Amino acid sequence: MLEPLLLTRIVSTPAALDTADIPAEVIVLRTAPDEALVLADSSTISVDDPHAIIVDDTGWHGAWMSWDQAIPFLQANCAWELPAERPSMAQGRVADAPAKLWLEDDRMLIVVPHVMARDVADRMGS
Amino acid sequence: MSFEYEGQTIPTSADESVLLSLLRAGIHPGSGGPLCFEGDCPNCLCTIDDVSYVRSCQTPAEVAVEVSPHGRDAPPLPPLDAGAPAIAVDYRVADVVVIGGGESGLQACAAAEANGRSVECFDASTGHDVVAIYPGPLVLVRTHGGMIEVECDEIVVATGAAEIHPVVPGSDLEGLWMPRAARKAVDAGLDLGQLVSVGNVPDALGATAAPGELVRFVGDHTVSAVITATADGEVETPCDNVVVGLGLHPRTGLARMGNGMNVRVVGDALLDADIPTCPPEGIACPCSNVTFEQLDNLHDRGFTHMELLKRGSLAGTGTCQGSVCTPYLRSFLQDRGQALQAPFTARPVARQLTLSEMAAGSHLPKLARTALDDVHRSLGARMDRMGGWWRPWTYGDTEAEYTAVRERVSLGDVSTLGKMIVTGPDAEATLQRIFPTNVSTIKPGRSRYVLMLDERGYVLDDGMIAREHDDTFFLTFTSGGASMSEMWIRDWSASWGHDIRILNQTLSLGAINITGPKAAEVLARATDDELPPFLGHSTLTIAGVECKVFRLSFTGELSFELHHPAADSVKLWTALMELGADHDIRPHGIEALFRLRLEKGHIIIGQDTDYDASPRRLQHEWAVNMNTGDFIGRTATERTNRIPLDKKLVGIETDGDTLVDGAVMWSGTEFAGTVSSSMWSPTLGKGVALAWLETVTGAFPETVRIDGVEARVVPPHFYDPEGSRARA
Amino acid sequence: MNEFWEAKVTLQWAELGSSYDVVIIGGGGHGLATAYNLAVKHGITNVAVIEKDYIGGGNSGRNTTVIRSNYGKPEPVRFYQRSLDLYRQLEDETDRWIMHDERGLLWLAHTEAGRRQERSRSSMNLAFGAETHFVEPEEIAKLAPGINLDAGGEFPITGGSLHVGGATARHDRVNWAFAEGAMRAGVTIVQGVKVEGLILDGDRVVGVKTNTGDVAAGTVVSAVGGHATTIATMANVRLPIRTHPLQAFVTNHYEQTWDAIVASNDLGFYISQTARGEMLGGSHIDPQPSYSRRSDHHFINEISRRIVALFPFMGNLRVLRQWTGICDMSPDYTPIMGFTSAPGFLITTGWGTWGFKAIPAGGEAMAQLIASGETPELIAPFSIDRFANDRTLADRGSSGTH
Amino acid sequence: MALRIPCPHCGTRAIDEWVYGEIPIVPDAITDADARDVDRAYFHNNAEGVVREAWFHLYGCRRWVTVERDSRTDTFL
Repeated sequence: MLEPLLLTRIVSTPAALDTADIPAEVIVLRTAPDEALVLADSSTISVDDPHAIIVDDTGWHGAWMSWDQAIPFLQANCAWELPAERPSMAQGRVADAPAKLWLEDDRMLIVVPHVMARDVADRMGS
Repeated sequence: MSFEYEGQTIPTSADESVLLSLLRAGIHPGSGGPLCFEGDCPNCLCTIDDVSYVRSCQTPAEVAVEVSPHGRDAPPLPPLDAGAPAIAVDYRVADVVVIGGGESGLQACAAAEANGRSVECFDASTGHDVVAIYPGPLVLVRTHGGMIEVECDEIVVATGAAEIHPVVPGSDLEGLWMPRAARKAVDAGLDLGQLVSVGNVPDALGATAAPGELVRFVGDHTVSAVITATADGEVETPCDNVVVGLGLHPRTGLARMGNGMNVRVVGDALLDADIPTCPPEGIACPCSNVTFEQLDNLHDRGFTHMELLKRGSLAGTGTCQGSVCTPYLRSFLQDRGQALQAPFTARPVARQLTLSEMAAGSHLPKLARTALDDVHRSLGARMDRMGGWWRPWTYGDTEAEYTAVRERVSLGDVSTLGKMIVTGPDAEATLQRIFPTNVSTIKPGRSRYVLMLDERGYVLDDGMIAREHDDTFFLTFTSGGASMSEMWIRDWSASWGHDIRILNQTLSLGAINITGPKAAEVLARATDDELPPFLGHSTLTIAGVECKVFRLSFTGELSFELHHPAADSVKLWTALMELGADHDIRPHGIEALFRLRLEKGHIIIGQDTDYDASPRRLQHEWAVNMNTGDFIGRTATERTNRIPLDKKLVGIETDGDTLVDGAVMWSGTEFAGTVSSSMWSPTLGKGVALAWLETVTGAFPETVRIDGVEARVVPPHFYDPEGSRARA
Repeated sequence: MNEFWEAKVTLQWAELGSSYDVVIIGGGGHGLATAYNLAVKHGITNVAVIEKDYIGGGNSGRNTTVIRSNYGKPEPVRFYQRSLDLYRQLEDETDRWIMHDERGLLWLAHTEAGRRQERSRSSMNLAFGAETHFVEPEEIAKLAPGINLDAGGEFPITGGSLHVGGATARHDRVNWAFAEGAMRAGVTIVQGVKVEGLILDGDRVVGVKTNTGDVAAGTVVSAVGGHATTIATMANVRLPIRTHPLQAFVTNHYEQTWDAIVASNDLGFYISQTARGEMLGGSHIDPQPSYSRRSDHHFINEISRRIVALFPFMGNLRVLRQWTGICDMSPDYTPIMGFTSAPGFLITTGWGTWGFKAIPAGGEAMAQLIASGETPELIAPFSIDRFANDRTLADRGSSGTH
Repeated sequence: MALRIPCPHCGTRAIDEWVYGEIPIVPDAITDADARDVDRAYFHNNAEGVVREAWFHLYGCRRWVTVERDSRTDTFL
C-alpha cells in the first residue's frame, strides 16, 4: 500500500512559509513553524525568503487509506488522539515510525520516511 | 460446552465461571479457604490453558479448554519450548473512565455523560478486569479477547468493598464461603447442605447461625464444624459449609495506584475499613502462608514497622496483593500498641496478567533500512544492526571485499551517514562555534574533516563540512550521530540567536561510496562531467542521476561519495556495478571497511572512542584550531591541556599473531591500556591495531606485551601514511 | 509455610542521642554496611544511622539483586570484584542467610560491535581478577534454557560473555544482616527520622538537624540514595549527579528451575529467577531526571515484548508487581565516594543502578576512610575531584543496565 | 502510553516520542572560570521540584520545546 512519494521540503522563516506561493489544491504538511512537506515538486513553489531551502525529496513513502482501513490500523498502532478538524495535519509516532498524517473527511494519507516503510507496511498488513 | 480438568470432562453452561462449573462437579480447585467469587482472594487459583495463578471465579468457563489445580506451592514454569501467544490491543481515548459497574459506578457514568463527556466503564463481572492505573492517566484493562488501553482525563474508582476473610485456624479448609459467594452459589443451585453462618450474614441465605465470635474451623480437608466463643465458653456447631461475615474492607488498590492523578473514589470504595479482630493464631496471609505465630516472632525481634513485617514475612506480597491479609496486619500492629497503619503503597498490577498480555501493542525496536537494503540481501549480505540501521556486515568474503578496494574498485552503501544542510545569514557563524576549526577558510567547493566536541572537550562525533556557497554548508556525521547532531546544532544555534535554516537530509538522500584505484575510471564512464579534486565536491550527473559528489577517503584509496535522491539508489548502484564489471567490481561490507580504515588509522566513534576522548588523547589535535574564536569545548580543551596527558590513542604493530579487540596491554607487570581495534593486515604482512596506551610511572611505554606477544607502539598510520593513494 | 520468616535477625532499636562520632544519613545498604564496618572492624561504635522511612526501604529494597563485577575498566572491576568476594563470605561472617546464589551471569550481544564488546569485557575482567569468558551462541543456548537465539530475526544473538562469579542475593536480608551486626556492636539506628538540614561551622559540617532534634557529629556521611543532591546542597556541595527512575517487575512465583541470569544491553533488559521462584526483570533508567517512584506502562509494555522475544516460554508467566526506585547517576556511570569540599562531610553516591552489588565493598571502604582519615586505594579513583581533573572513568560498555 | 508532554506544534504526545535535554544553571556563587566550566560540563542542579528543561520532539516536529515539570511527581506544568 505504501508508495514512493515525490515531495518538496521547505525550510524558511515561519512568516515566509505562511505566505508561500503554493498551488491551492496542493497538500501542505506543516511539520514545524519553519518547515513544510509539500505534495508537489519544487518547481511549483516559491517562498519569500532568500535563504529558504526548497528541495525535492524522494525519501518518503505514503498511502491513502479509507477511514474503514485507517481506523483499525490506528487503533492498534497509534496511541495518541487525532485532531477533530478536517482537513488537517497530524504527526507523531505511528507504528513506531515518525509519521505525518493528512486527514480528510473520507480518507487519510500516511507519510513515513522510506527507511521505515517496510516495517510500517508490515504493520498495515500489506 | 465443557473443559478438561485432570482428565475429567467438566460440563459448563453459558455465563458461568470456571469455578462454578467445578463446584457443580463437586471439585474445589484451590487449596482450600473461603471462596469470595469476586477475585479478591487466592483461594480458587488454577492453571487455565497454560497460564497459572488464574482466578477461576473470574474466568468464563467458555474460554477455558484445559484447567488444572495448583495449590499454594509454586506451579512449574511453562515448558521451555512453549511459544508466546499474540495478544491484541485496543487503544482508546475517553474523557472519563469509570472502574466498576455497580450502582455508584453507573451513577458516575450517567453524570459524566450528562455533562457531555465521553465515558468508558469497565466491570470485572463482564470480563473487563482493570489491572492498572498508570501515569497519563492510562487505564489498562484485560479482557479475554485482548488488552484495552484507555487514555483519559479523569478516573472514577467505583470498585466497591471486599469482604474480610477469616484467618483463624482451619481457614484453609474447603467448605468456607464469603456471604456474597454463598448467595451466588445458592442462586446457581449449588447444594450447600447444612449451612452454618458466623458473624454478620444476611438471614436470606437460610443459614443456621453459630453463636458468638469465630474461633476456628474444624475438619479434615473439608470443614465439619465451626468453633465459636460465647460468654459460656466455646461452642462447636457441626456443618457441611460455613458462611462467614466479618465486615467490609474498601477496595482501594486502584485508587491508591492512581494517587496524585485525577482520580475520584465513589460508593463503597470510600467506606471506612472495618478493622477485624486479630486472632491469636491462624494463617494471616494465605498467598505466602504466613501465620500469626510467625508474625509475632518477627515483631518480637524488632520487625515492628509494617513494611519490615511485610518484607520479613512476605505477608502481602502474593497473588492477592494483600487483599486478604492487609486488614489483619493493620489490626495485628494496632493490637501491639501502634497507631493504625495505612495500607501498603499500591503498585501495578492489581490483578495479574501475563507477560504476553503486558506486551500487547508493543513491538521490538525497528531499524532503518537504506534504499539498497533489498540489494544487499539479494547479494547474500549478512546484515548487522549498527547505529540504528541495518547494514551489510559482509557479503560473504571479506578478504575479497578488502582486496577489491585495495586493488580494483568497490561500492559501499553509506546512505546511513548523517547529512544536513545549514544555510542562512549566520550559517558560518554557527558552524564556527559548533566545530573547532576555522570554517571561514573552507572555500566553496571544498570540504574538511571535523570533530564535534562537547562542553567537556570530548569528541561527540566526527564528519565533514562542505561549503556550497557563501552561506550554505552541507555537513555529514556518523551514521549513529545524525539525530544527536541535529539536536545539538538546533539547540546551540537557537541559544545564540542565530538566523539559520537547517534541513536534516539523512533519510532523504542515499549515498554510495565508490572506492579503489579504478574508481575514477569507472566513474568517468558514467559521467561527462569533471570529477572534483581531493577534498572537493561538485554536483554531477552520474549514470543519469544527479549526485553531489564528495571526494574524500576513509578506505585509504581513491574514493568518491555520491549523494543522491533516495529513490535513485538502486538505479545508481546497478549502473555502477555494470560499468565496473570488467574490473570485477564488488561491494564491500562494514567488516572490510573497518579493516581498510584501520590500516589508515582512521578512528570510528564509539569503537575507538569512549566518553572521555579528547582530541589530545585521540592525537587529533591537528583537527582543532585554537586560533579561531570561541567554539564548544574550547575552554575545556584549554583547561584539560594543562593537566598531564594520561592516555592516548596509538598504533600498535606485531610481527606475529593478530591481536584481539579489547585485549589488555602490559608494560612489565603494569597495566598499559587496551586494544580498541585490531586486524591482520594482508597488505602489510603484520598485525596492526589502534590502542589506548596509558602512562606507566609517568611515561608512555614504547613497547607493550599483549597476551604474551611483544608489540611496538607506532604512529597510527600503517598504510600509505602520505595519503598519496587517496589523492591520486 | 514459607522459608522467609525464619530470618534469625533481631533488630535492636535505640533512641537517637544528641552527639555521635559519626552520623550516617540513610539507612540503606551502604549506610548500614558503613556503620557495620565502623563498629565491627574498626571499633568505632559511637555511630548513628538516620533513616527517614524504614531501613532498606529505598533502592536497597527495590533493586534486582544482581551481584557482578564484569565492568570495562580496571578500577571498577577491582572494586566490584572485592565486593563480590565479600558477598561470598557474608553469610559466614554475619551468620545470616542472605540467599547468596552464585550461578553465573550471561551478558548477551546481538551485533558485531556487541560481540567485540563482550570479548573486550572478558579480557579486561580476567586481567583484573573477575572471571568472565566469551561464549558463542551455541553455548548460550545451553546456559539460558528456552532462549530464542534468533529473537524474531531482529536481535539475533552473536555471542556473549559468561561472568562466572555473577550471583544474586536477597536484598532485604543483606540490609538486615548489616543492620543487626551494627546494632549488636553498639550502633544506633533510627527509623522515621528525617534530616532537615546540616549544622555548619563555617564550611565544616558538625551535625545534622532532624525533625526530632539536632545531633552533633564528628563526621557526617551522606549515604542516601535518590536524594543525595538535596543532602549535599545542605553542605553547599554540588554533585555531578542526576537522579533517574529505574523500574523493575516480578512475576508470580514458579518452581525454581531456571538458573540463568541474563542481561542484554541491546534489548535493554535483564532477568533472573529469584530464590523464591519469581521471575525478576528490569531495564535501563528512565531518560528524565525525576524523584517520582511511579511505575509507568511504557516500561513494562516494552520490556515484556523484549523478554518474550528472547524467551517465548515466559509469555505465559504472570506479572505480579512492578515498582520503581530512583537512582543517582554520575556522568561516567561510576560511583563518587569520599571527601568533599566541606570538611566533615563525606559522600558515597553515584550508585546508579549498581549500588546493591557494591554494598559490602562500599561499606568497607567508607569505614576505612573514616577510621584512617585517608582514602583507601581501592576507591581513590572514585573521588569527586576526577571531573575537574579530567580523570573520569568513562565506561561505554557498562553504562547500560543494573 | 505513559507520561505525556505537550508540544506546541504537534499536540500532546507520550514521552517515548521525545528526547530529554537539560538546561544547566551554573550558580552565580561559582566565580572562577575553570570552576564554572567544570560545573557547566558535569554538575547538575537535579532539583526536587519544578524544573525548566528542554525536550526534542523526535517523532514529530523535530524541534526543541521548553517545558516545566515537577520532578517530584513527573507532572508537566
